[in-house]
Amino acid sequence: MSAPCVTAIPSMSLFDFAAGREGYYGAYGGCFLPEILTSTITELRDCFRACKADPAFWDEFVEVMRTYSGRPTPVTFLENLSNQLGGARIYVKREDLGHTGSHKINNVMGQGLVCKRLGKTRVIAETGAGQHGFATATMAARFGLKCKIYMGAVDVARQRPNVFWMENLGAEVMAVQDGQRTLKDAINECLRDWVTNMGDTHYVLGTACGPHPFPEMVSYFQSIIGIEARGQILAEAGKLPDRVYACVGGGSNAMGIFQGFLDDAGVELVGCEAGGFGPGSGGHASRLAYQDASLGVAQGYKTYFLQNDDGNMLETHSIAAGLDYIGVNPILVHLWDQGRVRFEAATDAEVRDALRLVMRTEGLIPALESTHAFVRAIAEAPAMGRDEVILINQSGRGDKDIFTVADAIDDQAWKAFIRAKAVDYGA
Amino acid sequence: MSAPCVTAIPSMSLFDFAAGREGYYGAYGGCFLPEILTSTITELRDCFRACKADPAFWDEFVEVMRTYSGRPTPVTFLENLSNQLGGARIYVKREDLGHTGSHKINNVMGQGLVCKRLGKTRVIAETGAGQHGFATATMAARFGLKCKIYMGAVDVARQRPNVFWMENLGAEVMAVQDGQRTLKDAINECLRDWVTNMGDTHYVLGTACGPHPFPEMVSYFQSIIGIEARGQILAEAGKLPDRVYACVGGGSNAMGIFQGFLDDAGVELVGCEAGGFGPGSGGHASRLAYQDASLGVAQGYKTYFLQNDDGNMLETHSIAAGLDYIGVNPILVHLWDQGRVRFEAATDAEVRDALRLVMRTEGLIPALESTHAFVRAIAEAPAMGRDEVILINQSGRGDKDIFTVADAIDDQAWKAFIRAKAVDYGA
Amino acid sequence: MALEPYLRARRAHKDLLLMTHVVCGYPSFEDNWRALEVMAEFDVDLVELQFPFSEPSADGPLFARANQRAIERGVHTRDCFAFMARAAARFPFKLLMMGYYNTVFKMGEAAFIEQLAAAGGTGFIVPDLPVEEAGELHRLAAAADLDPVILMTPTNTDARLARLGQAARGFVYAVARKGVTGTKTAMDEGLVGFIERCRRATDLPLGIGFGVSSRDDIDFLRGRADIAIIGTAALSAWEHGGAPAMQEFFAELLGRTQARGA
Amino acid sequence: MALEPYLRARRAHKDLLLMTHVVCGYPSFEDNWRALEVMAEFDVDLVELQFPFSEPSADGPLFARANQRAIERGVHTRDCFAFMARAAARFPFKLLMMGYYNTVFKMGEAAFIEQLAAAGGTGFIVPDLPVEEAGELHRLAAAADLDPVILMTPTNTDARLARLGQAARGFVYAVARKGVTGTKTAMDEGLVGFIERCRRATDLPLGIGFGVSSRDDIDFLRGRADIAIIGTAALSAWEHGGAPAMQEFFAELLGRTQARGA
Ligand SMILES: Cc1ncc(COP(=O)(O)O)c(C=O)c1O
Ligand SMILES: Cc1ncc(COP(=O)(O)O)c(C=O)c1O
Repeated sequence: MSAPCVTAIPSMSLFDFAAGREGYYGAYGGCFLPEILTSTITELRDCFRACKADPAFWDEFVEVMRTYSGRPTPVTFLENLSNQLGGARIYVKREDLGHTGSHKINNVMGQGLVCKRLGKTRVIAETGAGQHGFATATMAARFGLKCKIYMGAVDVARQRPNVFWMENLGAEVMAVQDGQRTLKDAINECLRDWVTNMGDTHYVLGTACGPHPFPEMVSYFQSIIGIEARGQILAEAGKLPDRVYACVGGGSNAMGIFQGFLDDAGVELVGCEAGGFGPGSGGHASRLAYQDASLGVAQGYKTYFLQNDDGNMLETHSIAAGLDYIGVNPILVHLWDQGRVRFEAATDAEVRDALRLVMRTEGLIPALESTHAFVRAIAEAPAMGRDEVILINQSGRGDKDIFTVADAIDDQAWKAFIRAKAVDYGA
Repeated sequence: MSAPCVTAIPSMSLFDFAAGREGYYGAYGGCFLPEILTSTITELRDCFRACKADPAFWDEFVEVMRTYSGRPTPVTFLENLSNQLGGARIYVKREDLGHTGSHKINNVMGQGLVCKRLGKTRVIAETGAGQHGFATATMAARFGLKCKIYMGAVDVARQRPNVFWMENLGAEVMAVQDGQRTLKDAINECLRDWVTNMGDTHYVLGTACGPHPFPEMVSYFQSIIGIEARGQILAEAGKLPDRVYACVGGGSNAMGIFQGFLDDAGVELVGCEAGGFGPGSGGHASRLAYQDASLGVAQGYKTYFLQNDDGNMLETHSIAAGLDYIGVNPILVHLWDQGRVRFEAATDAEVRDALRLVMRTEGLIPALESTHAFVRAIAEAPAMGRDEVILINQSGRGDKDIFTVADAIDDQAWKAFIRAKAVDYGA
Repeated sequence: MALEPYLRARRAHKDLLLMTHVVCGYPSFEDNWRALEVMAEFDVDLVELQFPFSEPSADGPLFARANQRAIERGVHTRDCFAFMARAAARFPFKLLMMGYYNTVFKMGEAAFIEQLAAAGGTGFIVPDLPVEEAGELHRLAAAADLDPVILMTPTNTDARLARLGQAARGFVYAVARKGVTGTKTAMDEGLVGFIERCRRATDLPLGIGFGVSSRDDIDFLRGRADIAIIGTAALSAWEHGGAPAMQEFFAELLGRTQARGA
Repeated sequence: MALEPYLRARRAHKDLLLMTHVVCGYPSFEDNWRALEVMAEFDVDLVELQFPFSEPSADGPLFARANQRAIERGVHTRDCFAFMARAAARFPFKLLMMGYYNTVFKMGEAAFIEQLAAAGGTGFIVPDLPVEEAGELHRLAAAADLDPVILMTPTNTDARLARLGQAARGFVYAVARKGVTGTKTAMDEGLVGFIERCRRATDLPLGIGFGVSSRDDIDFLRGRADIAIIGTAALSAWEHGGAPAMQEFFAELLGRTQARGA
């Protein structure tokens, strides 16, 4: 039995905006950009509207994802882990198996198609973990676009393998030295590039954040995850999941899988944020699960930000470079307000333990980002019944995290290997 | 349109052995093992026979591959590359998208199922590039088996990332210090382990080499590639391919894809070996395309080996750790004898160039092994007609090769990064 | 006096007004004060006091780093208002708050307007607040006699410029080119055309900013615009050599080499 | 004299024969020669001369490395035959070629038999050549009066042992345990049972190898087997201290401590 074909996306009343409230989800979202970008963002919004209204566009997108990226990705039953925990039956949606190794490819290929409709020849993107940059560089190579990736200098250092491949794919990678030198600063640099080069350049924002229409557009492309997953879990588990877990950095993979189940009232949706060192300013990147964030407007949209009383952003921290972001998808905040999505945090230490468990029990290596979702599922599964079903979104694979994981578990053989390599390299 | 379901394997007259010639393909193959393994290999042969005769077994295998590894893998049309070369239309079978990143997972999950039927609780495997060891460690974690991986010390050094993940998946990795300290020596160590522990241990041989029934069994599991690919290329290209290219280390991915087209007389099958520094003893691993190999019997089977006049094996070399092997699948030698498979070699330098081209033109990062197949396809495509179709088997992804590729292209930023990391690590 | 009449009055006996820029607390409030003294010396008409923000995505590298350093040095919004109040009491030019919307949003629009008025500011420039989102803030500003300065840009359609013109008060800040602050702008026919489009969209005085940095630029703008807006170039001079370098810069810019000895 | 009658003749006045092992050219042919002298001194009955092979997968680490070093030192098949010829002419014990099938295959089975006979060998042990594949080689050997020594192992079924027994000539090499050469074997009831199974499958003299290394082992085998096969333990002694260490080893093994001073 082969996985179901994706042929249509569900009607999503979230995106039926009231007059004058386009791009708003409850009190969140909007579009706060310098005036110079008004025509560019309008052009993008109109183009995306047209794409969305055109059924052939979605079909083209699905076809690209099928032939280039191997969609549909499967849903895997974790029998060993389920038995070991003794509670709910745990299933995993395998975005790690997509081309370039994460769900980021869905968004990027979709925006690539939009970019072609816009007639633009150059793309820029911010990246944190490097997955989005890697995916964008890949898309640009495939679609014949020029490509420049902005990446915080801190992230360049901790995600070097991704930088290496981006460059080899023909992208220029710019290490951003301003601010905290992480994801948010890379976004600022992208906005700076965009206001200069909007004539030929599309900004491929990597997560469901930023000014309208990005939260909607990124969610739209990522919804392919949830649409597939709903059919698959029905087929594999024989019922809808009781809970769906996804990690939340900007919120794109979570929006992606949640959209498959938004209209199923019985399905609890759980967003898992970066708990880092635990609650308290500067030691995590949890906007909703902890109490350290407040409403603000930055980087083009209104949402909860980790900021101080002056509205200046706090330091963030996570073991996972891709979760280490100050803001969060406004749609998720709205759904959280409404009690539709529950938010939890997973600490670095919990992530380390869960990663080890999942590797040894099931032969999966989730990305550190995705492992946050595993942490919460593993914590909650034992108290659930054997007849209950959990679905985890494994947003990416952990290969890219080798340096971080080796550091985290203090792997001596790895360190010795790196020291020896350094000697080869003239250290 | 979704990729076709796999429900049956074609009848393969290759495996209808004449009486007294079981395990032979023409003059090649057989089973040359120490007497102590006779009962073990007989038990394995009988168990595999029973599996092969049981249609439910293949279905179970396909189901495992679907839900755990994301099969079917897609076929991707390389429009940019085809246009740039101006000849045949080039398609790629995407084994890089399987779980753990190469076709090795097909064989390993299949042998895992056989191992369970045998009632054994421990697996051992040799590995060169580390892909097979990585896949075996993954399978062992998933199937709850103890696992020990033998890997030549030279390969441990050049494929450290894979070693790291194998260990984290719970496998013990043993660096083999004997011989040339590469793949062949790891095979010897596996045989040594096996003759000691055959009671509870299955030897998961990683390629379609070694004593009967391994060449047949590995080919059987890998045939899923060719079966899928035949249906897919018919659907995508509207015709059978004119030529199919696959790299040949031991020969498993080549056998895998070739089996889909063996009965299609019009499809030319091209095996691409490691040309290394070019012809001449010790500088390559090309058994058939160059003239440096001769018939011999070692590591349990009869085939062409890179050996000297005394029957001692030569040094081999390839930029790709997974191609760097002295022997070659006996079935392919037989098909080469019969003129059914053409053999070519790709040099290290050609591989570097082709990798760069494919990355930049299509956003694909083939493993260095797989890139050998791209080299030959790229060389031959321009002289073919626009109406002709090429199918390349991309047996794996290149992420694992980051150190090798960085070395090969002398990437200064990567080297600086490694030097800085080494300082962090107390160098 | 409100901004527009003030500017018109100055413009009556000066062919090109001057607006300059200070990032509050960078390098320090003492440096800012000394810079304002220099600006007063050169008869500057209007100064933007930038309230530092951690995500200054509309600023170029020089201002971005200035924002960041100021925050690192512990500059808070209340310090900026206090500085504005001291400056308003001491200097003849008018002062505008310049900053990002989150600074306003976080303190609350009403509180912002109240404190800005109390500090003696005459208006504000918030480049990331589009007019669609500015309704309430503009109402509160009008009630407090504060002017929201609106930016017009070369990428805007005429219809959009008209819309911006309707919302603008005090003067219009015309952005001379695409991009962020701090790079060179070509003073050419394109700019002339853009100025004409802006004039058709508003009767307010017109300031030209982004990349105005040399005496040639000033000469080009004279007769075409009402206000030359000098940002990065002045800060760059200050970073290069403090008050003397800034004096030299303004003297050169305005063709008053004698001012140096003054 | 062919192997079987030779062994039976020796066995008539010796309760346990001894077969030992040398890896040709390791550490050197000179060392090999000196080792053979020591073996002769201790009245060894039979010596396996191992022809080095690059993939010695049935050998344990010590022999594997010895094979490898010999090849690295440039030892060729022809050198091994030449050494065998010299040894056959000089020493009283019989010599067997021991090696992997590829050595035989590569030179051709007929050439191999011819050269082995010419070098004065009496037979060969090729552990990776199963009886199913050995038909032609065994025929050629029989014609040349050379004996193929067959291995029996504890994992073989009785039916398989019977089949092996039919092919065996000279004597049968019974492998005392699973595993490769060089690790300790438990001399216990299991081994006794295995020896009995071998006896039922063949009337040939029975040698026991793999892990025979101590005087206790020898004592255990006396009366149960015909030949004790000493491999790794002797090489290990040589590596430890050359000829004197090997002498000490054999003296200890055979309970002839007096031999030392000889
Ligand atoms: C594998 C993976 N998962 C999750 C994320 C977080 O992003 P989002 O919340 O948009 O899914 C990232 C970001 O880089 C990622 O690489
Ligand atoms: C990606 C990849 N391709 C090809 C090979 C070569 O093996 P085979 O010829 O058995 O397919 C390897 C071996 O490790 C590999 O990792």
